[in-house]
Amino acid sequence: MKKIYMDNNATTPVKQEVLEAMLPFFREQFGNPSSVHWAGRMVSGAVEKAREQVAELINCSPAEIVFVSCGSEGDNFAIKGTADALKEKGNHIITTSVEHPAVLETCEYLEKNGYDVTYLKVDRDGMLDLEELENAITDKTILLSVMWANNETGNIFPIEEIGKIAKKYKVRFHTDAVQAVGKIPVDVQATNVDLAVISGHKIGAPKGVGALYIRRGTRMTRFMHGGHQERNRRAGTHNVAGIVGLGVASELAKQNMEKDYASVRKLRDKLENGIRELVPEIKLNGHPNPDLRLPNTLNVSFAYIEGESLLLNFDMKGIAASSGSACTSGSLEPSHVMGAMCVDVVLAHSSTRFSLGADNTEEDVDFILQELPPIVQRLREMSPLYNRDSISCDECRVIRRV
Amino acid sequence: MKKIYMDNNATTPVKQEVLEAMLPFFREQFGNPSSVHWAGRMVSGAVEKAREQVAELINCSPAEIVFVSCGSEGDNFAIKGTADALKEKGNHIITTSVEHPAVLETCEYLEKNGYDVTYLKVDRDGMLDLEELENAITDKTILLSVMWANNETGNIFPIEEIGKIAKKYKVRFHTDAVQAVGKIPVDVQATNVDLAVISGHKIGAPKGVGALYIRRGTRMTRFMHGGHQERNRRAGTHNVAGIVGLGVASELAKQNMEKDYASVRKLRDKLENGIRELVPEIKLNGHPNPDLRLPNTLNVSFAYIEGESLLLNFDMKGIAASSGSACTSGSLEPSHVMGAMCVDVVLAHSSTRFSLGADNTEEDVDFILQELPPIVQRLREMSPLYNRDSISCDECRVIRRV
Amino acid sequence: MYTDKVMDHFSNPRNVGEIEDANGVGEVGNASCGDIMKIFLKVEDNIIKDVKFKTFGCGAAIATSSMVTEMAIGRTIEEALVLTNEAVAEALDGLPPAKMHCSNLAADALHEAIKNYKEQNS
Amino acid sequence: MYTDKVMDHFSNPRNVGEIEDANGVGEVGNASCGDIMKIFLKVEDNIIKDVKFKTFGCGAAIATSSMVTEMAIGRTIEEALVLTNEAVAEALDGLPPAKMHCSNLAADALHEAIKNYKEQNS
Ligand SMILES: Cc1ncc(COP(=O)(O)O)c(C=O)c1O
Ligand SMILES: Cc1ncc(COP(=O)(O)O)c(C=O)c1O
Repeated sequence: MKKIYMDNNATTPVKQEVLEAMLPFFREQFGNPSSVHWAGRMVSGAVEKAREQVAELINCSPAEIVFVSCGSEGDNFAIKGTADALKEKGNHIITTSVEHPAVLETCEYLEKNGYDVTYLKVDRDGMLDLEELENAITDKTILLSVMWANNETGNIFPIEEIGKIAKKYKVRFHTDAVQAVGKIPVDVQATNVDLAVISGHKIGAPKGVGALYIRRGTRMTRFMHGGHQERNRRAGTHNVAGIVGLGVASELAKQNMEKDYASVRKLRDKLENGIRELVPEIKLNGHPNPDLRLPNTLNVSFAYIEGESLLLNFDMKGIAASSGSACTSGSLEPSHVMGAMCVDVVLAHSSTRFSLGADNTEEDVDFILQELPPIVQRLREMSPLYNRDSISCDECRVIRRV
Repeated sequence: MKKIYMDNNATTPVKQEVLEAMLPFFREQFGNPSSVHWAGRMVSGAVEKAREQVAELINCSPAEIVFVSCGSEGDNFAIKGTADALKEKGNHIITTSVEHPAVLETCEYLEKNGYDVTYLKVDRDGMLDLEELENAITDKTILLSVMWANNETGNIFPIEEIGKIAKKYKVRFHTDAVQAVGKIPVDVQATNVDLAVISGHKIGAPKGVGALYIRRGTRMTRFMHGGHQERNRRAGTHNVAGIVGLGVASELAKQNMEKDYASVRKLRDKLENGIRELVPEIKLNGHPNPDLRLPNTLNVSFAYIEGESLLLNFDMKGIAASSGSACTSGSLEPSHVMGAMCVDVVLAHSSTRFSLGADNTEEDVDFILQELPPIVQRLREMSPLYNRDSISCDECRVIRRV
Repeated sequence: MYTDKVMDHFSNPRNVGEIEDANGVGEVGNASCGDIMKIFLKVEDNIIKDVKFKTFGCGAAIATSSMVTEMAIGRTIEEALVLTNEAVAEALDGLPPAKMHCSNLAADALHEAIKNYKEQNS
Repeated sequence: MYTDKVMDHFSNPRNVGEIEDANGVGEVGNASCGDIMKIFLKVEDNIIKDVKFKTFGCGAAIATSSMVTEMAIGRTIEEALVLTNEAVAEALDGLPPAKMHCSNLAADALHEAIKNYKEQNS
């Protein structure tokens, strides 16, 4: 069976060049870069080269890059490290209601420990009100944490403008750039960002490695206490192979982004328009202007049907996508991002994300457009909500509440 | 040039079988195990299999294993996770003065945040006084953290007896088992351990993966906040390849430990006896009884010379070892372990650790025993402390203080 | 994640649809949880002659709905009333732990439909 | 970590040893930091005719000691006094940042030895 992978926002395969660059560091060059002997010296240069490659991708200095184990660690470090370092200064953090759980749950944890957190609302398109953001800043505000792009909808936030506000009020600015990096230009200097997180496995590097950009001079409490690695900023023996992989993937991302994502964008638009034409009663989740979304992301709800069963049907055809359904999130609630956008709960359960990558082809999109309509139709016919005396979905919800 | 690697306590090469098991998970089976589609399903079984393999090695149930990114993360999680979860119960932690920085610096951080920490002293052989340990327990004590074996000296602590004390006083017991696992039997049930840390790269798995054993029912605050991975205990996309590697390395460790470490032990003893015979004015660091040290570890100080210059000379001969010298620790002080054992500061600077592995041979030991004495002699002759009118090292120290 | 039996019932669900002249209809479920199951019964002489279902929900919800219809057909009302959600899950060779609570409601829907039948016919 | 020049001076240090009839001896360093450098001078007519050193310390300590002896030989006292630790490091094509503070003391030892010479001969 043909396999079509359209879940690149969840994870990506390691690129061939990346894997090849990594391989020597498992066995022949296995040393600990902190060691003074040949085995250590053989690899410390490789770690520093990777640091340059990552720095290059987001336009910072290599010394401002700290390698971590994943995007989640980067977010934990950025937020907890700031909260602790600036606790004498204030206890207020501003973030958005559509952040990744790595940000949201970290903030919720801090709330239990004496910090106040403002979760900025988004509108029905998933966008922020910058005036509201500015108004939320108080003299206790120590951190503003706004993701560069949303993983579910692909919405791109106006980081440059938020950076200006942060600068104006001298509030530290963290951005979870995990989904943006490699897909759209990310320049931490131009945007006045103080902290930014990258995750390797979203850009063709392996799982288990990421990076945190920490602007020079930014006071941080360590998150990972222990050894003196990473200039005393992050303990733990370097994941050399992973770091080398992240470096090469960063270099490739920089080289290929423009070309790759122009074609990814075309395919995404084709899929988006095709679904609109072929399937009635759908809802696009995220900003209607495709320029304000990542070029690879399409999130759409299919009224009356539930996301997991849709995904399983896709899966039977070899198509991999993801869903905001509760059943796939590991929790009992559907996607908090859909909730924040006031998407009807039933539509939230059917929200389906197609996140494309450079490996996808025109044929992939054609195949999906051929398979999707009958699957949707079959599931709708099985649904007690469909054709229910022409009740609209909003009314459904009321009925079901009874 | 022949290369002899005797720094296995720092890191080890990935075993061939381990690398082979990992490889498919970089590209063909690259999915995110949390995904419902084929790409996710292909790998979630592999993660669970690895969990069983690790559980098998330390004799616990697979559900009690949480995968983390390194040994340091395991220690941070165990200690901070306990401190926060049990903060209503007490604020006192007992540990030892010879722990790895991942434990010590985490404790020091907690001290700044309202916790009291007792750092148990060790004697000149690097051993604990269990009566002192027992006496240190108060009704505020929430955690006892004692490493299973010390990374510098190889000293093995009486974990079973400490477990009994912990049980008697109902105090939670964490052990940093990073150096013990794979070298000596580690059974978390027999020893009444509640939390235990493993690091992959010390046992032939790659860098960037580790595991924390959390006894069923042990209340912990998360360290890595975010997604629902690892049954809500640790966020971050699974490092599938690393986890698979840790699983296979654990299985190999279980199979081969007895055989491998019997021969490693013979080589270590040969090296130890050879150095004693061939080099005057040395000091063994750690317990004189080799049964009370890890079978692979030898730590010895060479009077009058500094560790880094010794290592560099070794390195010129292809021999990789490590040192407790300040120059190699990244800090300005020599090894805190040597300090805790009251080793003279000059001797501490020359403390040299040979940590052997299953790849070492009799010829390796012979070569070191041939090269070592002239190197030591040459450096001593260059040292202003050597032959200083037969001043003993203790007096040297006084003179130098002037 | 799912057993072969679950996937079989999910991909080829039995007895999907409505019964025009049903004499018992039951619906259970909850929109936030993402599962709604509706069961239609045709009862004759205390025996379930026909069952059909419509389900909005995940793979487990659809498979358990399908399975419960197969298990109910031909049974007496009393026999059907002792069918439990667990028995349905078991007949499918088990469900993932996370699904046992939120998506395993098909027997409840059947019981609701029987209750409705009894109300109508008492 | 170290430049080729550092490794050259470390593995083949110049002017190791003591001068029996030295007329200036200086020692600097600190045991906890792990570096002690001792410089022996033979000064004649205000010119450094011979220098030797003994050093307990890391690679940088030994290489800078060796280098400073090479740089001092043949110089006048005044010329030698303007030699800085930084100049020594530079002559070795640089040292790792961590070593600049703790192990780069060879010029200091030289100055100590000159001071001792001046004291003896004033
Ligand atoms: C005893 C001990 N604990 C913890 C660690 C930390 O492990 P990692 O480097 O995987 O973070 C090490 C090794 O460096 C160790 O020897
Ligand atoms: C926006 C965003 N932030 C953070 C993360 C966490 O990254 P990781 O899985 O590497 O911890 C992800 C991906 O899961 C993400 O999409």
